[in-house]
Amino acid sequence: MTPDLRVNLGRLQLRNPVMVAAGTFGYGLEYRDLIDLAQLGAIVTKSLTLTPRMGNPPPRVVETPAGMLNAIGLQNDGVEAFLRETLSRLRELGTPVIASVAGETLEEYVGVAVQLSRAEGVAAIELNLSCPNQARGGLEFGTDPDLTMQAVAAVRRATHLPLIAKLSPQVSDIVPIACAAVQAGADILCLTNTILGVAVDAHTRQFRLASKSGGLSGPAIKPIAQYHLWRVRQALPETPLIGVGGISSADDAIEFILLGAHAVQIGTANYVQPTLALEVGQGIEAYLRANGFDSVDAIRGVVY
Amino acid sequence: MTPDLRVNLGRLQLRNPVMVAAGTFGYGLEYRDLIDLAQLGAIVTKSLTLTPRMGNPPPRVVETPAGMLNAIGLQNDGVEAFLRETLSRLRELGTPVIASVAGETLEEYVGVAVQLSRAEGVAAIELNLSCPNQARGGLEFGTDPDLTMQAVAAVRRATHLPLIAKLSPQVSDIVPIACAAVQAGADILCLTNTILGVAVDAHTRQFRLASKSGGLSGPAIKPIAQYHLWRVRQALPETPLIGVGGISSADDAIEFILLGAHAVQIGTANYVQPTLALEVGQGIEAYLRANGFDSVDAIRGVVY
Amino acid sequence: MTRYELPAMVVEHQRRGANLYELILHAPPIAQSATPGQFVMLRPMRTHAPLWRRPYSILRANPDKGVFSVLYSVQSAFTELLSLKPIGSMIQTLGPLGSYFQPVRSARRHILVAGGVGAPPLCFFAARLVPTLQAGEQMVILEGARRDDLLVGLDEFRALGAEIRIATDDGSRGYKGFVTDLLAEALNEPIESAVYACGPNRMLQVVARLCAAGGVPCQVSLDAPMPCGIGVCLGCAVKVKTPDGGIWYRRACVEGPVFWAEEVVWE
Amino acid sequence: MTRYELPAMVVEHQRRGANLYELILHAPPIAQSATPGQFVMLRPMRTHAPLWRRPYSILRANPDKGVFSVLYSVQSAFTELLSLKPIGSMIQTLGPLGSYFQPVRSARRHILVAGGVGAPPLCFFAARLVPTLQAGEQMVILEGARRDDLLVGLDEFRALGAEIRIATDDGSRGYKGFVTDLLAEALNEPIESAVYACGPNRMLQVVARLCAAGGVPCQVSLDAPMPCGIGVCLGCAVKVKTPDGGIWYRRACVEGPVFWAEEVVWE
Ligand SMILES: Cc1cc2nc3c(=O)[nH]c(=O)nc-3n(C[C@H](O)[C@H](O)[C@H](O)COP(=O)(O)OP(=O)(O)OC[C@H]3O[C@@H](n4cnc5c(N)ncnc54)[C@H](O)[C@@H]3O)c2cc1C
Ligand SMILES: Cc1cc2nc3c(=O)[nH]c(=O)nc-3n(C[C@H](O)[C@H](O)[C@H](O)COP(=O)(O)OP(=O)(O)OC[C@H]3O[C@@H](n4cnc5c(N)ncnc54)[C@H](O)[C@@H]3O)c2cc1C
Ligand SMILES: Cc1cc2nc3c(=O)[nH]c(=O)nc-3n(C[C@H](O)[C@H](O)[C@H](O)COP(=O)(O)O)c2cc1C
Ligand SMILES: Cc1cc2nc3c(=O)[nH]c(=O)nc-3n(C[C@H](O)[C@H](O)[C@H](O)COP(=O)(O)O)c2cc1C
Ligand code: FES
Ligand code: FES
Repeated sequence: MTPDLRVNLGRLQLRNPVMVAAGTFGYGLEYRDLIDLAQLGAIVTKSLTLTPRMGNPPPRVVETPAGMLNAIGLQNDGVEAFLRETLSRLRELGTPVIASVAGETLEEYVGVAVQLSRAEGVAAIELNLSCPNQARGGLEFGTDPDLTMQAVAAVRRATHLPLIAKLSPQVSDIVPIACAAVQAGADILCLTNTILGVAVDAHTRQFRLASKSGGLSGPAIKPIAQYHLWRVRQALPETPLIGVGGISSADDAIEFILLGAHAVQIGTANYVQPTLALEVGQGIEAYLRANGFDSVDAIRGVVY
Repeated sequence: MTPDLRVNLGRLQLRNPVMVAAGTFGYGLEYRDLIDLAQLGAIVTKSLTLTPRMGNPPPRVVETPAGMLNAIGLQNDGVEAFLRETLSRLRELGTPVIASVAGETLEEYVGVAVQLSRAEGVAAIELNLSCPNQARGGLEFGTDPDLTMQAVAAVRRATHLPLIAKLSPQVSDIVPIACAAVQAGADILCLTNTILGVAVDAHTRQFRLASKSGGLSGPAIKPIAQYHLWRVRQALPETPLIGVGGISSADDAIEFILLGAHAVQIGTANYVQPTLALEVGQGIEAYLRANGFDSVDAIRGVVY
Repeated sequence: MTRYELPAMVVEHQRRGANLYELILHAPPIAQSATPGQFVMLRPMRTHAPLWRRPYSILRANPDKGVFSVLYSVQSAFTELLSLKPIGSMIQTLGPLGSYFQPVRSARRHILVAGGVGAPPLCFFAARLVPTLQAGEQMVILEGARRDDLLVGLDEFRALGAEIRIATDDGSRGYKGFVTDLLAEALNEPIESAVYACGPNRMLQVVARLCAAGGVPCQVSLDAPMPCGIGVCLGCAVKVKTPDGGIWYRRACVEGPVFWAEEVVWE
Repeated sequence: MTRYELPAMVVEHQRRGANLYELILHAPPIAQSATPGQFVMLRPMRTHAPLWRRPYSILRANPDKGVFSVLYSVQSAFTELLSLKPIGSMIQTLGPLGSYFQPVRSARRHILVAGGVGAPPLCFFAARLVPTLQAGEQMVILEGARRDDLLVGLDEFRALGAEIRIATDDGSRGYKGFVTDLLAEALNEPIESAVYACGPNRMLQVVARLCAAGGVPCQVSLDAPMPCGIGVCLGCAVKVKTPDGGIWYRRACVEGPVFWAEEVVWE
């Protein structure tokens, strides 16, 4: 018997639980020659802003122990160019496209979301709440329950699409933030984004990133992302969750599912192994089969 | 010219900036046959509680990518046994002994601090603010400015010794917490302690720690600890800082100093290389010499 | 008890079976002071991941040549790295560490129970025990593994002329079933015995129960995660009964890895 | 442009100098399509730290035998691991990647400027360029390093019969000073030149300035951190002037590593 890999995250239904994370897979098309994109559960685009953004000066990335810091600065061609040039080609793949939305003001979030909602072929919107809020001195939306509530509510009013709120791990207690997002109308929570960090070069006596600080991702943060996911799962047992942070093997993904994730996203590890997302899907299937489970649902949340 | 390795953290003066971190060096004596303890800048004891604590059930530790989770549960023989059996032997080394204080209530913190202050040979008290506060449902003292203020103020009234507040990295913004600690009378800040995480065994479908969650330490967290230290340094340029988190080489330690640390502590890496703390001291000296600096002070905070 | 932290040179590195390697290290102070049941902490390279050193039981030691060896199976990143170390390269080594097996001199029969990769310390113990056996004193090896090709140390035991009884989960060699079944049978034989065991903790728990039921003195070498190996991290805690009837944690790396089975609180 | 992701077998792995190794890999599709200046991303083992694969320029490629090689110096954990890979083992490989050196056919003299470990792509370029040189067309190699024993690829250049001018920082071989001094001198000679350079970015910046001053066409291969190597992470950004006179970031792994020097905004 072939285990059932399909997962339902409310209105968002996927053929398997393995997606690629925002900002780590380009617009998706870049990988076309290396893997069969049609086998992915979903593709999350890099975060889109209202107008094109040039991004930060280099160096933008630095390797750290079992991780990396990035300060790409949301370089992207803007939502209009995405809709005009990329979306239709992505749509041909038949793989659900989740559009990640970034903004520094509520208006920007809403502006991007409105345009995406009018287009054909966007399966869901993922709200990147790790963006600095201009009006609040750069405080990340996702580190404050009120800001989270405002951002999610504003986008909720602007779109009929399934709405994913992607939370920041940079918090003492993620539960109030998660509750605020759900109360404001998020259908799904995605946890988590990167954690702020710096790296210094002892020899040149300079920061290793031109922007000084950046977001930490990769295997190093897996225990932290899993901790937050587990806690949200306890507090909000009904909300579909997407786990992301440090996944680099099928076992890593299975751990997130055991802790309560409906689906997972692979980020940094795509760089190291472009075919990983497919292998993770196959690995989950093999795991279910070997352990006599008939579906992903059967193992979700059994570790609590 | 031999560079001057001495550092002054207000009233706490050390012959060099390299200490060993609380809970990672036993009571210090355990390493006696492997390294010359007299060459350390200071020894921080494992955290002491008012009464003996048995600690958590095993498994208490698990390796994670470039890090580890621990849930030792503050196993220790209590402050009285420490004063009776260990302190005098430690004192003979001539190395400053910093006593780490843990507690789940204000009274416990104060109780331990009072006993330590009466003893001969304690160079400073380090307040472990990552302890769960019983009265506030287990919220860590160090994740809330008010609780931090209360704990530091209470211990401040109870001791004349230099007081180090060891902060938690489990926060969105560490600056208000750091300010609260200093306002309440901390002489020195130590950043940071471990970050909460979990690890799951996909094959047994269980948490890898008996206590489920634990504290993440090791190279994986270095970018995070350095980020917090850097931010506190900007906000509180006058306060002596101790950097800790993921140091496993002289370069790592130098990075913390460049970001503004007066001294550093080595934790997890002691396990892997018991002689590391001495090598880091030698490495700092070699670095100063090679780059023409005459003291540790000369490079402190030059990256900002 | 003296411990040494030193770089040891790889003098031999041989494949000893499917996925199984013997590593011979030159480290005279360790080779000279090692006692069966003790272990070393190895660090093949300065890597951040794997982060910890890992403990390996000493398989044999030759004090004259100043060498000792360990037997390991390649399982994951750490042992993969270890297997790449060429002859002549150095491995940072700390040891000998921990407690050791103590021959029970009152016993007429010494039963060594080995499960899978638990065999090495018992090989070393057997090698040191055999020359000291008195007339009428015997040694028996009970060894179990999942499959035939996962049996470890048989050559070593055989070289001592020991009696060996084998169990495999799939019956591919010897008795089909658990090695603890062989132990139950052996303990039924009317001869005063002592048991020394190393293997998965689940196996040791059964060994302990059988010995307790039969009033047979029993020592077990326990597996525990070991970040430091020298008693400072308290990560390797084992729950034990204290002499005063209480319960406390002991360190598998200092008070262990070899414990009297009756001390251990199995859960 | 086709890229291949495959496990490549180590067919040869030789020490080529102090700390310097040549690794020959069997990967026919890569060997057949590689162009000088292009690189591969290598992953010797599945480790979490080092996390990223690393880029290595192709030193030479033999399409008939289906092999290509890279030359690397052991610097830190990654290259240490790489150096342990035995003949017969596999290395996960992605390539060929990036842009390549384009011979400037109008030039009478091709000046290849190599700094330290920047030499390999220029060796490959030289090897492909020499057979295509017309009468009256020359090639000169300018190579610099800190010390004599850090000069890379001299054997390769010599085997082509190329003219080689050497600079070392400490004067242990050739001119004492920077390779860019040699370039300044060469550009003073009255012959229409084109420059192709690879080395530390600081050196390339000087090369670019000298060429701009002399109106000499110049291609540089830039160094940048490369998490992915295939254009998705935007980590390897290089600031460039766009055709419409604006400023934007280009990816060193796709639009580079070889750029026209005049395009690059040096800062
Ligand atoms: C005192 C002592 C003596 C030892 N002596 C020896 C010896 O002589 N020879 C020897 O080979 N080993 C010995 N070990 C074990 C050894 O220390 C390592 O744990 C072993 O070599 C595995 O190393 P690894 O890093 O390659 O694999 P690890 O990464 O540690 O993992 C080993 C395997 O088990 C899996 N795994 C890890 N944790 C769990 C878990 N909780 N549940 C299920 N699966 C898990 C992993 O996925 C992997 O496949 C000893 C251990 C102790 C405590
Ligand atoms: C397109 C391209 C082609 C390349 N081709 C080659 C090649 O053919 N041969 C080759 O050997 N290398 C090549 N490299 C470099 C290579 O990718 C690795 O960076 C190099 O091998 C070092 O690897 P490592 O991981 O061992 O050292 P790393 O850990 O990456 O560090 C290298 C050394 O530099 C130090 N270091 C790291 N960052 C800094 C910094 N910011 N400032 C000062 N010091 C620093 C480290 O401490 C270490 O000593 C190429 C790079 C690029 C982008
Ligand atoms: C280079 C890079 C760029 C990223 N860009 C985005 C982004 O645009 N929007 C977003 O929501 N997350 C972004 N992320 C975060 C990832 O989607 C993911 O949440 C995070 O990296 C943790 O997962 P990982 O450890 O698997 O990489 C980025 C991460 C990296 C490494
Ligand atoms: C096993 C273990 C036990 C620890 N016990 C204590 C403790 O008792 N008190 C305390 O303040 N910090 C304790 N810590 C935290 C360390 O002192 C240090 O702050 C942290 O591990 C980060 O540094 P590192 O990455 O160098 O280990 C412990 C850490 C570990 C790994
Ligand atoms: S392994 Fe650290 S105390 Fe035993
Ligand atoms: S290395 Fe990722 S885009 Fe170039």
